[in-house]
Amino acid sequence: MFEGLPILSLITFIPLAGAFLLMFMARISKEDAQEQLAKNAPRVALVISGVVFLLSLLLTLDFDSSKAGFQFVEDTSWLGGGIDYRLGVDGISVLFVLLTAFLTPLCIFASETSIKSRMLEYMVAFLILETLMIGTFVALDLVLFYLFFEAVLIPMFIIIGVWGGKNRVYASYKFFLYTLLGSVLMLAAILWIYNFSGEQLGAPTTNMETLINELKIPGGVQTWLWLAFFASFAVKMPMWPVHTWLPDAHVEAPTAGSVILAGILLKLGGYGFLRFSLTLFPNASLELAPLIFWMSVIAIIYTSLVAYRQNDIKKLIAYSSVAHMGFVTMGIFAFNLQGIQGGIYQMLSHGIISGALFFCVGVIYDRMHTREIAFYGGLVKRMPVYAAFFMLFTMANVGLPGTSGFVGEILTMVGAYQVSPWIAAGAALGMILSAMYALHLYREVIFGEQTNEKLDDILDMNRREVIILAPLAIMTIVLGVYPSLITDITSASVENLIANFNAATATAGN
Amino acid sequence: MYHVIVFAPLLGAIIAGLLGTRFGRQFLPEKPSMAITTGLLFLSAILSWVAFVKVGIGHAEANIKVLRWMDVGLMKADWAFKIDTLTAVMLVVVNSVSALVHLYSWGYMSDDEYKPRFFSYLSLFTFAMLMLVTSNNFIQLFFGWEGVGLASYLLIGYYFKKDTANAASIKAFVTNRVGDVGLALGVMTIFLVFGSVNFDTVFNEVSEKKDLVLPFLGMEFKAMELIAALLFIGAMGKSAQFVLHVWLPDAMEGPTPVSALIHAATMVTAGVFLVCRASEIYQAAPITSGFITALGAFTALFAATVALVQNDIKRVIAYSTCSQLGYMFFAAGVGAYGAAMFHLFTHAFFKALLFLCAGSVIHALHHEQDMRKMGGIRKKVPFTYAAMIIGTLAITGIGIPAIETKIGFAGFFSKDAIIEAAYSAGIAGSNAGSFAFWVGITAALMTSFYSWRLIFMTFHGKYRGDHHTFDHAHESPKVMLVPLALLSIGAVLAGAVFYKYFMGNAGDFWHGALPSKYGADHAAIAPDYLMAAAESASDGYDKVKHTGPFAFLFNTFHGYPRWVLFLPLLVSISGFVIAFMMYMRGEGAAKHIRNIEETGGGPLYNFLLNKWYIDELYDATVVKGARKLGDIFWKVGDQKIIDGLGPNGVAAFAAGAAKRLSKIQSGYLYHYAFVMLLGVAVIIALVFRTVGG
Amino acid sequence: MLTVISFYLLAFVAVAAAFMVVAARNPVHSVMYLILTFFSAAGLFILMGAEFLALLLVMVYVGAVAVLFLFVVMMLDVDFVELKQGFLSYLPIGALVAIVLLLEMIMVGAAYVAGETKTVVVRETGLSNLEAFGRVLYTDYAGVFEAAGFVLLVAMIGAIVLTLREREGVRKQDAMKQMERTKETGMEMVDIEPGQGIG
Amino acid sequence: MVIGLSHYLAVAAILFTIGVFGIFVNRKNVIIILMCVELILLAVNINFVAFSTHMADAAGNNPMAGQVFALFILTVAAAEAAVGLAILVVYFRNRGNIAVENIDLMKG
Amino acid sequence: MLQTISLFAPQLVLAFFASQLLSTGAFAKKDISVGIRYFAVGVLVLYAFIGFILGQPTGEAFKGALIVDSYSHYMNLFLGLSAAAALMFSKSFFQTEKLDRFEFSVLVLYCTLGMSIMVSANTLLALYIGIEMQSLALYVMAAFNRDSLRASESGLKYFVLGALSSGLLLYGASLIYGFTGSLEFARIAEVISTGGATPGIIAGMVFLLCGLAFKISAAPFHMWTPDVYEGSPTPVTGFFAAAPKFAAMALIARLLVGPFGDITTQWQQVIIVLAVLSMFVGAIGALTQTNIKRLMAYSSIANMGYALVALSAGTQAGVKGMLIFMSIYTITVIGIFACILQMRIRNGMVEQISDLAGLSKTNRGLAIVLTIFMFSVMGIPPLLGFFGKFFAFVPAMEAGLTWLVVLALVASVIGAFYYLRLVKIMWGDENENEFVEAPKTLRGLAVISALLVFPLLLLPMVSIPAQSLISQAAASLF
Repeated sequence: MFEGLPILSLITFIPLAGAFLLMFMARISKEDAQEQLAKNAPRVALVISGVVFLLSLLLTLDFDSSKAGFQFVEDTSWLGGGIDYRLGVDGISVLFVLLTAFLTPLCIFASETSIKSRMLEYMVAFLILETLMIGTFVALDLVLFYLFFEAVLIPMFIIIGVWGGKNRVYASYKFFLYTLLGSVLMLAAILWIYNFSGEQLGAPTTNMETLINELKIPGGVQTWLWLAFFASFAVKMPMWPVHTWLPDAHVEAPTAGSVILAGILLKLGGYGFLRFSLTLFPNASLELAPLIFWMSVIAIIYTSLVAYRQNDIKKLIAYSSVAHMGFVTMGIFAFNLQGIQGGIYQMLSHGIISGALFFCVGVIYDRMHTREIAFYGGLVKRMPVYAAFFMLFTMANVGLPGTSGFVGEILTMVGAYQVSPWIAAGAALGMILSAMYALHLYREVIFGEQTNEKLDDILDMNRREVIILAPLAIMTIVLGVYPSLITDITSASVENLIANFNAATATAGN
Repeated sequence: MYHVIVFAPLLGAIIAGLLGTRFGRQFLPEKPSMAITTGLLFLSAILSWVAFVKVGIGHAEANIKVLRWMDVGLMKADWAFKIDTLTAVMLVVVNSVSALVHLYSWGYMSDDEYKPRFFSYLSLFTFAMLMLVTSNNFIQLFFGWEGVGLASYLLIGYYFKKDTANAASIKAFVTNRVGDVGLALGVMTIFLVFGSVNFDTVFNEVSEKKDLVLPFLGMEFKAMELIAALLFIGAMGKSAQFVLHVWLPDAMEGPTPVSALIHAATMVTAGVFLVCRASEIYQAAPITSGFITALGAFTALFAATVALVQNDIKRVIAYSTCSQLGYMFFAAGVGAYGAAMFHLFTHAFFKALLFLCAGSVIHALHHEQDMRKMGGIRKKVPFTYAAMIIGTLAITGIGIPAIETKIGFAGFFSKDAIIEAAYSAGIAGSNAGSFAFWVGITAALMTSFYSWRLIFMTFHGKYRGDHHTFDHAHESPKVMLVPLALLSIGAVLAGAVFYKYFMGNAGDFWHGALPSKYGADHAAIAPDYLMAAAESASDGYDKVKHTGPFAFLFNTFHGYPRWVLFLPLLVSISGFVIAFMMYMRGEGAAKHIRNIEETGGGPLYNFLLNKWYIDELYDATVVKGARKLGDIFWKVGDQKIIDGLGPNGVAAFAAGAAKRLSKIQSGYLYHYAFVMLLGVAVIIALVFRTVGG
Repeated sequence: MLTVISFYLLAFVAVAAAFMVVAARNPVHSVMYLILTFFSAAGLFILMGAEFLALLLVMVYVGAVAVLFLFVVMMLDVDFVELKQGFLSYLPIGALVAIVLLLEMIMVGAAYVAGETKTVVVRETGLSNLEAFGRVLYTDYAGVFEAAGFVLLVAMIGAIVLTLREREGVRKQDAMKQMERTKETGMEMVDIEPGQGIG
Repeated sequence: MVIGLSHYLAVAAILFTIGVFGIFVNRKNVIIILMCVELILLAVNINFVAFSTHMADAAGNNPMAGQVFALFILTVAAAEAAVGLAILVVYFRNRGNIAVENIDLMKG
Repeated sequence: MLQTISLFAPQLVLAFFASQLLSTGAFAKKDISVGIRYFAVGVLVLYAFIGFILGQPTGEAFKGALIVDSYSHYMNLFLGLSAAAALMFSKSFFQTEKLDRFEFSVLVLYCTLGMSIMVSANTLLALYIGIEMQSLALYVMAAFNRDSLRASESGLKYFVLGALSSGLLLYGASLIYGFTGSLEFARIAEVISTGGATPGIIAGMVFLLCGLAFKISAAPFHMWTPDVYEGSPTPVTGFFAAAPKFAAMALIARLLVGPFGDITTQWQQVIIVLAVLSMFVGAIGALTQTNIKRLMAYSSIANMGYALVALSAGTQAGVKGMLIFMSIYTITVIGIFACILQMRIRNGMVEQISDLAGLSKTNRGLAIVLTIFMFSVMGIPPLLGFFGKFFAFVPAMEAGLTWLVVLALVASVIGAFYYLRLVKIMWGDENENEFVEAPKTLRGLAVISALLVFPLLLLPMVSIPAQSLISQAAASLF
């Protein structure tokens, strides 16, 4: 469909171009037109991100899921010295592109009313963010990947720092520095690999395909490099015990920021594990998988228990995100089809579900400007529609079969079980705990007698909010009922990944 | 047809849920949504009976694929129906009871303001239950399993304003989840062992993998035992077996039709269904089966003891359910799957009947559930009274044993079949079997006692509550009475009519759905391994001939000593007598109530009243523990340790370093010069150290 | 022998005077000691056979730089500042670093001596020191010489920029103004009324 | 006993150290520091001259270069002194004294 | 003859026009500082490009005192342009502060002349003269606001410590001269490669490096930097931060790989010590700063550390990495100072970081531009600062200095904190000050360098020729 068209570049950079367009419009418009412009900015942004969504939908449809390799590859010389501009998608990344393109318009749409100041800048930040996120998923060059991966921090920092809540400064710093520290270690590893590729392959390169297929990194170094990459991805995921930035960031971020944070940014870590750790350092991955397992299980149980004790809605959901990401890492490092597919599935579904949950929080936050659980109660009477949506997503979060959350959880657990029953059992314990905290939240917020007088005039969801949540609800159920939509696309790539992994670990002889 | 059976309730749920509730601006008024759901359910129920006949008698099993579901490597699970007799039985039970409960709810919920929501939930539940029973693989079973959990959560918490209802609903869901985790792990183990989650594949390969040994949680297990045990944990959760039973009594917070549907007839029996469904595996897992027998028996006893002293009418019935489920499990545990299913079948009718009657009483008394405030209302609600008597007779198992013509109430046949199965298992050498047999007898005594106690406290004696309420007490409307009538018929006839089918006396009813090893008549026979043990044992039970006045009791009938056949009836009657003595004579119930109020009851009484303090125990350990642990992890782990040593600690350290550094940057020239020269001196020293000069 | 005595004498004076530059309380004395150091150093230069530089040192340093210092010291009228408390406590560590540095430098020199046996003196090439300078300064080092000129220019500009102040009300000579003066501008015919004076 | 290169180097080193020492122990006034700088430069000059006059007569060695360098150091030192004193004067005008201890307006 | 002249044409251009402008200014009747400034800018631009105009001649000038190669051409280009930029943004500041004097332009020209000698120096003597010419001009410029106590104090500090560092440098030069017998780089290299590294040479090298480390304000020779940055007039600080640093760094690179090319292992240690100290002192020291100029001082200390990391590899790639890093840093710093100079409220200049509060509301353009710079200097991709660091650290990695790279990266995370604070204050805090409209030149400069720092330079058509230019420059040293 897209012969000769740099479709990935288009998808990636259209939002950026849109951001520039907005800025340019702001620059040339007169003082009195600024307000009008700010009003229209979300609409412009919505159109742009909508176009991107359509394009990526077409991309996904046009994607040949029977092939394991990268498709729609673009390769242009860039910085020289083997560092080039390479884009491409395989079965794993194409879906993340789609997810990003899917969530962004919703976020933009949601922000139109919930953001009260500096609308234009907000939209610009969001569009830039979209470019960077998509770029991360389509980049096929290590440096290019790092570029996007890291650059995401900038708009996110600004989004949290400017439009965040009371404690936004602390949160944004913590978010930024935490993740930065993680990723600079990865940068060091990238530098090492770049250099090493020069030694081993004759010419240094950061072409991911070449590196994955040809580079053989010696065992001891693999471990170090793996740890360096791990530092970055673990923080992004976030895995216990480097998760503490997430609750703070979530609590302070504006609704759409939280959605993106939970929906996409956390996935960068998991994506990185799949893309790099397993392919570049298979032996180290195998060797250190137990570490990941235990960290995952601890994350699942620990953060679930912590979530149970939260009194801030967003914090609770944030902690639950950490727990759910534990399933992802656990699945990925099971190194089998079910585990990895499940990990991917869990990421995608969590993207939708947690995004939706944060939207849900946003709905009442916009009305009452508090996220205190104790403030609410008995909302179902005044907001039945809201209660229904919230119920659906809560249940999806709990991992009820029939929702997308279940598929990911069960697959990852099945995958992990084949490696270690202990781990699967620990994760299964998380299933119980997730029910505990999620239902606790639901009960406290939605059910019960409405005692707070301030809630007397709270309005049910308006049309805009329904429009935002409905697609998410539909996706939650569709993916829960027909997961092959996703697994068919990813299977070839994942099988290939596992085959390569097994080949690499088998030949290493240890 | 099966599509319709399964999806009609879903359709009803969606229509009522989306269009009928305020969620969708109420496009449909109340009545049409109720009518649609009920109508669809009746359609489903009728078709179920058709299917029952077709499959049970015509053996027209079917395997129908609906939609692809999970397909990841070997992990293939479709949305599909496996229709065999087992399923057909469940379809009948589920749909019939559900349809009647729908109908009943027209009356019971008449003054509720969210009726479409209620009906939607009911239908949703039915759908989930149907998915559970029709599943052809473990994953879909799990879907149904959790689906009914969700529906039950929604229904228990239906009165969302009531805090107790909310707490109960969460308790139900979470406790069920505990079981679900076991089930999930079991499914994973199955996948690990068999490389598949399809029933057919798995069950066909059981014999091959029988002796496989698996490491699990640091120990070695036989694969089949492990799978069986894990699956049973799931069953325990759903079927409220001891340890995981705590949710069931609390679940009575939900509206009474819900209790009838979910907590008596359908959902709670899912565990029994699972064990029967996986009977191939349980056959290969004797240790676990023994455990199931013992635990089932214990639950039967435990729940019965608690039921003895409860004052809430619904709670009594709830514990009774719990107890009856124990019966089913120990039947399944000794290998009498047919008997277990049979009891499940009959129990569905009379327990639903009892609940609906209780509902009728509650309805009549304006939502009064405390039996201490009832009494003597049999004249006000004669029809309900009659139905309840029928139910009680059914549950206590009244019938005439040891004759060829089948006469008796439903419970008589099924319960006796179970007790006999346990007996024969015990004879065959299973300790758990003999334990179950004696416990079963004891529990039967108690069952009879508390059932009649309920009747006497509710319908007889003097009214002890608010007289205003009593004056307004009235018989329920017809929509409620029709289900009562239909269920009463079931409670009377289900046993006698279907006995021969379920127990394998009329052709190959199960047709492979359950292990088909039945004796000539009456009750199941223990599994092969027990039989082998029994045959090798020297003193068979029928070798010694008894004489004397009661000799006839020790003669055999269809291979069982007659006393085994008579004992249940005997204890049942004894129970009635004791209850009558205590609650009908003289002041009866009123005296007891006063007595307890004055003395506070003895320690045993309180122990039982407080359900063996199991809830308190859980509260003190699990619930408080989780809270405490959560707090520790949060406040100490996250905030003090991770943040304190991590970001905040580093930030503080950096700030400290910065302060020190800025002190060095004093502004004085001589300090600056000094630092420079110090640098020179140090660097030279450093370089020369390595040069060696 | 004479060279040895002169060396030690000059070296001692140079070092002692240098020390006094630092130690003297009166800045004027410091300058004087500085001049003494320079003189002794010039003597050392002569001992080594670098007569031209010795002379230059005296002329440039003593004649120009030191005088400049003296001038500034006088101009600024610097007070005697008493040593403050912190000085003594600070001294040992300062001295320690200085001594370490000194040891390091001497170690380097010692290494040189160990490695080098033959030393020659330039004079033996037959050229006078001045001649030798003359041969290279404007040929080999012409470019650098030019650059040094610019350095001086920069210093001059700098000194002027920083210190020159054109104050109002100060009489000073303006050559251009003087030269541009004509009879017409320089002279004004005034008709003075008797007894009025020039008003 | 022959006075060799190392003697001169030692003198230079001592002068250098005194100069350095003078800079960081001097708390009196800035002008002393400037003088210390001159001492340092003098030490360097002695070094250069000593090296230049004691240089092995080998190919590639350039004995005159050291003296020429010293010459330029003299020149530049003069220029430096001029600029330094100019700055000092400016400072004095602003501050009213040149005590080293007082030059701490900016720190941290 | 023409060939020879073309070799030192850059220096010639500067010297000639500087003197011309000096005399023009001195004898002009009116204050013509504005005209002279523009003329000087023109001269600097001419100087920057003349090497390229003449077709990049290579060779030695002034009897081997100066060497002209691709490296010096590249450096001339950068020095000229950044000096021109600094001169441009001095205009509005000096005019509003009523300090405008033509001598400033002349001093900048001479200073640039000194720098051009530094980057072309081929003997220790030329090196010294170049450094002194540059330094003397800088001392004067630091104290240029002679009525300000701060300015004069900063000039004084700079001068005293600068003289001390000259002493160190000279002492090193004398040792090297004594132990190699020559001042010429080529000869020194020859002696070292044949005779090996004697303690004298090493000591000389260390002294020399210490003297030069002062010029790039590498720790522990950085002490002057914050005070001088704070006290000097802001445009002068901007000038300090850009061209002289780059020139000194280039000189160090030339020295290290030229004469000392054979004792890499020895100087590597020195450079590593300097690099590590600089990075951490810079990063940590900046944390508590409230004055934006002081902050930039610490930032420059840290950045010099990163540049030294590149150099520590001692390879051609290392020099290339240093050049890329310093080029990008120079662009960034010019932009940042153009922004700082725009911080002008009704009462005059402000320098406190807190004065930036709410800048994004009052002056969105400035805020965006400054934000871009901050993230760039933090080293966050896709901004150019990241690539500076990337190319600076690759060679160190190649040389097996993995731990150094990791330290550098950690330091850059610490450093990120205070840049973030700036961003936060601009975007997050409530505004207190109304900034007055900045002059066009400043805005233009800021925007141009922001655009450069923005990944504009990453486009293949820019990055590849630029890289080849830099590679060529780096290669010419070897």
